[in-house]
Amino acid sequence: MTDPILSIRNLTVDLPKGGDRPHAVEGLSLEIMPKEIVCIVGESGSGKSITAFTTMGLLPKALVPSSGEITFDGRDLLKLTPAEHSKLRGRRMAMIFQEPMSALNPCYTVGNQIEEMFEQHTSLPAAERRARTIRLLDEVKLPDPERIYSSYPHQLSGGQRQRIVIAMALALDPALLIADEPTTALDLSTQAQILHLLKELREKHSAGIMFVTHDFDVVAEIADRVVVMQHGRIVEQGSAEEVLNRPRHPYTRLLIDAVPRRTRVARDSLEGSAEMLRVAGLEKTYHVKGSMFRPGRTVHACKDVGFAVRRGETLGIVGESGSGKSTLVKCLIRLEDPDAGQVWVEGEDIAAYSRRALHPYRKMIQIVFQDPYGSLNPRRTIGDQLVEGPVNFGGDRAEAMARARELMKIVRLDPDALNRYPNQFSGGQRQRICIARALMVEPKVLIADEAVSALDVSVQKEVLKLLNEIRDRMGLTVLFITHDLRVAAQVCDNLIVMQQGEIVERGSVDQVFGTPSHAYTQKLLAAQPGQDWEVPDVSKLPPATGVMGMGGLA
Amino acid sequence: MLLYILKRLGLAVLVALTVSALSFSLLFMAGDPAISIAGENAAAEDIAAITERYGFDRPVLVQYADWLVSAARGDLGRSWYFDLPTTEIIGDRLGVTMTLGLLAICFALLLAIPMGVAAAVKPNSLIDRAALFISVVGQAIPSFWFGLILIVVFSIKLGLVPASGSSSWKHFILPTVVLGYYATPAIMRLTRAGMLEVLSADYIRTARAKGLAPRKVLFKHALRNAIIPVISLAAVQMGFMLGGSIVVESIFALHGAGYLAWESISRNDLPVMQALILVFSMFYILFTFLADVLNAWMDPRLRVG
Amino acid sequence: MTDTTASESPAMTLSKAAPKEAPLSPRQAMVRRALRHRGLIFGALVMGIVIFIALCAPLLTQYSPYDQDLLARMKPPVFLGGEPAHWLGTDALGRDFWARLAYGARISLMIGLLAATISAVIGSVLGILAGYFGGRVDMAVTFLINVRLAMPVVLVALAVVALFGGSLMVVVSVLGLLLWDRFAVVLRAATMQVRKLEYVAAAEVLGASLPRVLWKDILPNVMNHLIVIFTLEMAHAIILEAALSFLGLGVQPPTPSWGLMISEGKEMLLFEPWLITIPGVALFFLVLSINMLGDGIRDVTAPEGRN
Amino acid sequence: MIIRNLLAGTALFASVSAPAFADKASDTVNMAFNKELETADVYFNTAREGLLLNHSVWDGLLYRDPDTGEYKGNLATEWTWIDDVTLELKLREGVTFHNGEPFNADDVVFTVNYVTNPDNGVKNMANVGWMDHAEKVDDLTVRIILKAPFPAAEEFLAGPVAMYPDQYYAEAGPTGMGLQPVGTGPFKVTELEPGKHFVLERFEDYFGGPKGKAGVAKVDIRTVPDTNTQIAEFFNGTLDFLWNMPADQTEKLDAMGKYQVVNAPAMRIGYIAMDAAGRAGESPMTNQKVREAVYHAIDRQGIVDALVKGSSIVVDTACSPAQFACDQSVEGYAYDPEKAKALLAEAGYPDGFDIDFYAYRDRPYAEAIMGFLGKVGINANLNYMQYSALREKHRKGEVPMTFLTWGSNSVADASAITSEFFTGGPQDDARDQEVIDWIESADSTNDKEERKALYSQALQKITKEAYWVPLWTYNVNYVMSPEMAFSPTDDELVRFFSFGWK
Repeated sequence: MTDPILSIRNLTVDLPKGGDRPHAVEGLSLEIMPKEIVCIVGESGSGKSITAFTTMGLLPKALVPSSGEITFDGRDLLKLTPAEHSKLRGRRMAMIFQEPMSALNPCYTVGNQIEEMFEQHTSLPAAERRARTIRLLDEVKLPDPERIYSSYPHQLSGGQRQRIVIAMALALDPALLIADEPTTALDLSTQAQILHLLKELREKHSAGIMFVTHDFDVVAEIADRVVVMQHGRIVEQGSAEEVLNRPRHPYTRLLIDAVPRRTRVARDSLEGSAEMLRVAGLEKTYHVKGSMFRPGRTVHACKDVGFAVRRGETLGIVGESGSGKSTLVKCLIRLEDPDAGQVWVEGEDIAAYSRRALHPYRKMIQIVFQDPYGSLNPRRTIGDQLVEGPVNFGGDRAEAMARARELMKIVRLDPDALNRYPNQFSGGQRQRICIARALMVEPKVLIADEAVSALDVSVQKEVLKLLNEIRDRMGLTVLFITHDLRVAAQVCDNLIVMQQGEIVERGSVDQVFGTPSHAYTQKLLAAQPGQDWEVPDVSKLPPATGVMGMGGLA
Repeated sequence: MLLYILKRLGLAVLVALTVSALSFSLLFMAGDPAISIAGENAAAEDIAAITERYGFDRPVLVQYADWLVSAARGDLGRSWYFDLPTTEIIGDRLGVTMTLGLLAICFALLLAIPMGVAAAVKPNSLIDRAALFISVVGQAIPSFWFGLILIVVFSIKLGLVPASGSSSWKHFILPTVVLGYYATPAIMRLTRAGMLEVLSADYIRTARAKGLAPRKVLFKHALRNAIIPVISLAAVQMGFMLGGSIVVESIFALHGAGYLAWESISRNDLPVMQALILVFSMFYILFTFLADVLNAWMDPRLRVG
Repeated sequence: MTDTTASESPAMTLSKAAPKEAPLSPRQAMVRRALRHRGLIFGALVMGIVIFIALCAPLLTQYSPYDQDLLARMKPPVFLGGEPAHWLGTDALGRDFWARLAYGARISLMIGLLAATISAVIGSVLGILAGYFGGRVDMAVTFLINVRLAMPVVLVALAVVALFGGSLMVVVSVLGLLLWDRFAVVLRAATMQVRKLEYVAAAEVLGASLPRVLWKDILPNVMNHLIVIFTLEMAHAIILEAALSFLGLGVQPPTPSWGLMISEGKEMLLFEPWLITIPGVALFFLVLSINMLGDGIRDVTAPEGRN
Repeated sequence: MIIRNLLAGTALFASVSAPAFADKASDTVNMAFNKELETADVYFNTAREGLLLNHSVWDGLLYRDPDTGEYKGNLATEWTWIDDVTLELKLREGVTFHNGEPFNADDVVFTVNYVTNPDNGVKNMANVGWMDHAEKVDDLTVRIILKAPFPAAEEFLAGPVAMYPDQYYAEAGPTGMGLQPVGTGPFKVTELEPGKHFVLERFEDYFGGPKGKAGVAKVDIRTVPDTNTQIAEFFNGTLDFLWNMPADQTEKLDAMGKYQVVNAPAMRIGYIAMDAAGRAGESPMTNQKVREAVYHAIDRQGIVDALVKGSSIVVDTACSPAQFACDQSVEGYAYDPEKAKALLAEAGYPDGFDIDFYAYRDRPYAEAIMGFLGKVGINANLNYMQYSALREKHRKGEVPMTFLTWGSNSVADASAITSEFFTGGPQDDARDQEVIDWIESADSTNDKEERKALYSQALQKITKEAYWVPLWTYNVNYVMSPEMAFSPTDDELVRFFSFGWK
């Protein structure tokens, strides 16, 4: 067996005093072999990124590794001076980041930024540097490398930028590649391409890859070995096959159990249920104004969108970014005025109503937004924000407060929370509050606009469960907007798939997933990572073993 | 592109027109200009004659239209006091003000940018505190008072530089310091804040992950981005400074446009005041326009669509 | 996709850590941060002293700021060998300098407060409307801001005071009408940002009327900017009034304005420099404290502002 | 240390060693104007600075000896009154202008006819408006025809009425003259930046009139608006001559013992004008008792002693003691605050009253006056404004009470002030027909005694009715480098040609 490229032993990184725990990472040990992809999985705050950054020597100043060693190239990285560590970076170890949109300097061409690698670490002549840069661009499968070479980052798409970052990382053929959630910010199809690229590169280069992610599908797609982290510690590690299918630690099991199934929970038929919302011929066009140096352009965000939803139904609206689903939502709740078309709610077409005429219908359609941090006013108490709706519609404040208490219980929060401010709640709690707020006015239709996308899997599961419960209990109609096919599959009755402002596919979940008719849907489905992995039924596994330390390696 | 420049220019003209209309109505609303022209020792009959000669008995609107028409031809009227074309008088004085403005902005940039950068690189360090001190003091110190103190110390006590006038480069030292210091805090703060923001940007992390030397990360990647808003602020500040050099010019007896403005105010020389307000606002407009162009030139996101 | 939270940047780990320990309301947290902020404490302290002096001026000196004594002109302050009766000396008309300074604090504070209030009202109304509505409203407001910025403040203020005579009202109005630009610019940007946040959309969807949204959801969330700019402009107005008075075109004598005191003392700059040094230092510390207060408020209300 | 130095004044100059006034060697006097002179053309400016240039660069037909007050020939050698409105003058031979143009009757005729023509827009009509036109008799003889008898004609011919070269002026006009002045005086202008900088050099071909040849080769005048800056430059040796220094600074400079400090009286007087005619509506000022109370309330001597200082004296006449026909026997109302209060009570204001008080210069004096008024219960709200704005308000009759000054253009005749303000013009707050009649008849006779008597009557009444509170005469402080020799006159005119070195 060859020697590991990277070997971390007993690493502990301290958090500054006053945090909720003393260490960001504690007693961490792991190894990465050449040509091996090791996935570090964990929810936010588990310390997985910190491990990556410690290895790269890019920790913020507030965080200090206090013990342990990181052996790389026969040297302990923790003992290196910053300058020595800097020499290793880029040449021997390289990193790919989560946000391709901001990972490149907007002021320089991407060619220049890749060439910098050669400038810094080699003494190649300019022509050679350029030639190698072009070759790299070709290797990461960017079309027309010459043009890309002299492009600025903002002229490229997110996927293209991520390829640039990868090209940059590969420039000097490093022994270790660290990828920190490299596909999280990308569309499904782009993600598939990037994952494919990484797998291919592993074959061509001999690098070992540390791949940090929160997504078990991605793990299933790419990992050779898996390390599961919780609260700064490793709870389980082993081969991908082992961890994914036969997780031993309760926490791993919890995480895997929370992964939405691709199959829908069976529900009563909706046949005969009344139509709640009908949208017909909805059109919306944006004119993006030009600036001094850029011409304006027109975006057709919704083209002849039409669908109907019954009472009690959950309709999933699926699409990648830019597909027009957000615009559709805005038109439905009339934050935007549609250019044409009708929106029928209980027999009234509210699409063209004036603001005043609209007022009584506002409460029919309510919404839960994506960002749990932006959707509550930080300067008002939860209670104040909850009673806002009923009071606006002429309700009595005390009565509304009583209902708010009721709803807090329904969303499983302490009614005392009404006196607190949003910053005192976690993301999942906030989403529950948002749901409660929406329910305050007893809406007929609830729109969940990517309502669980920003949450960790375990929290996500809870919120989804809550949504389903409430739907059934209150007979709500739900429009579930998401980019996540797994989630859509699990909670929706019917689906529509949008692409560039148009509905390209519609049908029941089984129809859409089973026999997609439109090429785009097919492509989208094919792009899902980890399709070969069937999420195991955790309840059928043998009893969990306790906390494991180094056992996995032995 | 050309269309946008034209649009921008159209807007600039509109702004200038509004400013001139506002100032015209403001200035001519108060006081009988004839008396101003006649001067302190003039007798009654002189004043009557002047009122007739200049047509001050006509409605203000007519007078403004008149002014506008000749302004369009580049004639901003004659100074009542000097009885010379205002354009000639202002042109004569503008050199000093421009020199002062340029020197001051250079002084401000040379002081503010290095300190702002150093402060951002090492927050809460000694240099950060020094920078903070300089900027806090700069904001709080009244420039007229600061100017007087500098005269007392450097000119009288130490005899290093002349106290007033504009005949040699030495004369510009103190005014430059005073005026430049006035613009320093804003620039320094923006540099510091911009650098802090940029330094925590993802692409700086990328640059560091590439193993680039710290200096290269700092100057090539960080400063280049942080400097963009600073440049446009500096341009705007320059516009402000030209208009705000009145105090400094009057303290140091620099015969620039600012001093002319002050004198014209005390002489009630409305055509000169009116023209100066226009000229200063034109400068502001010009500088903001230049700032936009410069911004676009420095920031490819704006330049390349 | 705009899925961001799944990442785990080290910085986020830190900021998330705090609320878990002891859930503080935003106000409690703010007070706690404020008490730890040295600049803020200093600013508040100096400002408090000035306000105290202004309010209690009649108790702090037995002299009137207007009583002149031509036989006791320009007596030096105690620390330059003067007599304790006039511990800060007397001015060119034999008026007690300390009395003028103490009563002058009233004028400076009043000018600062009133001018900043006028400009805050104009600027924030324009800024918030522009930021909230965008489109044509925004274009109109932006145009107004441009016009305002293009007008040279000092020059216009001087001209107006020269032509209309300098009373406290004129000075305050002129400054108030000239200093609203920063309010408008900052509040416009801040409102635009807040406007995009989903709680504003949520409030609209919940049927909140426009004034209610502006009052309950926009204003409280741009309030910190408003307060910070208010302090900045207050300081700015005080300095400008002093500059106008210095150039002889500010408030009318014998009003004991600090700017006027400097202007009067300027005559004897070379021989009795304390005449300008004392009010100059007072002015400096007042403006300094207001600015530090503003900086402190910014840091405290937006912890991510500085570091 | 620095702080203490900053606070304590005199310590500052401990290190100011003997200033290097190197200017005796270069034979140049460096001095400053504190305002920008609009133009060097004397007929198109009304400033004191313009008068200064006038007297050194140009000549009048006559000359008034500043010491004796006697009129002497200057460009004219003899002059005789043909009748009340016709003055014949014999011109001096062999005088040339700075540009070489010879001086003759044509120049006089051209100058007088040009400036008296209203179309030419001369700024100071009061200086020339009394003349109707001039006629040439022969090459060296001219006649000036007056519009009406004008007793102060000689004074004006010796003062502001400068003679211009006809050919040059016809061509260059006021603008050209403003940029490149040409006269016959002891100095010629060799460098001129409008409003900023004037360099005068000795005119070697000066004809040698009563002014005498210039005592220094060069006078370099810059505009330095700020008194402190002027003093600073004086300390540094870049100015040799300070003019119009305020009293306090002068005292301090004198106390330093290194410089020559001279004080001279000026023709300017200060006064409080009150709206006795009630033009600004019903105001307490229409009541003579109130006006008398104001007169009694102000300790003019106290203000002169503490603030005005120098050679200033308290006056009780509406003119300067230096002026002809300014009767000094007029008796005013003495400082007596109790009496003032009593008078106010009598007038129906036992608790005093509020009144708007206007001023345009000498803010400390105005404040001191207000202080005294306050003590008797007159609460004056100061409106300190530009001269033009104040004058306009005054002319419109909207000013109940104002502190003004008048310098009479250095014309040493009471008509230059009393006639200006008490003949029913827009600035006449008294509008007393008797006074108007007396002054008008005084101004239309050339009989000196008769004029004196008429003026005396008018001045008596003005003071008795307390239309004005005459305050004090002004004075001028000159501070010079130790090497300079200059003895000032009492008419506020700095005669550059009398500069010299010790």
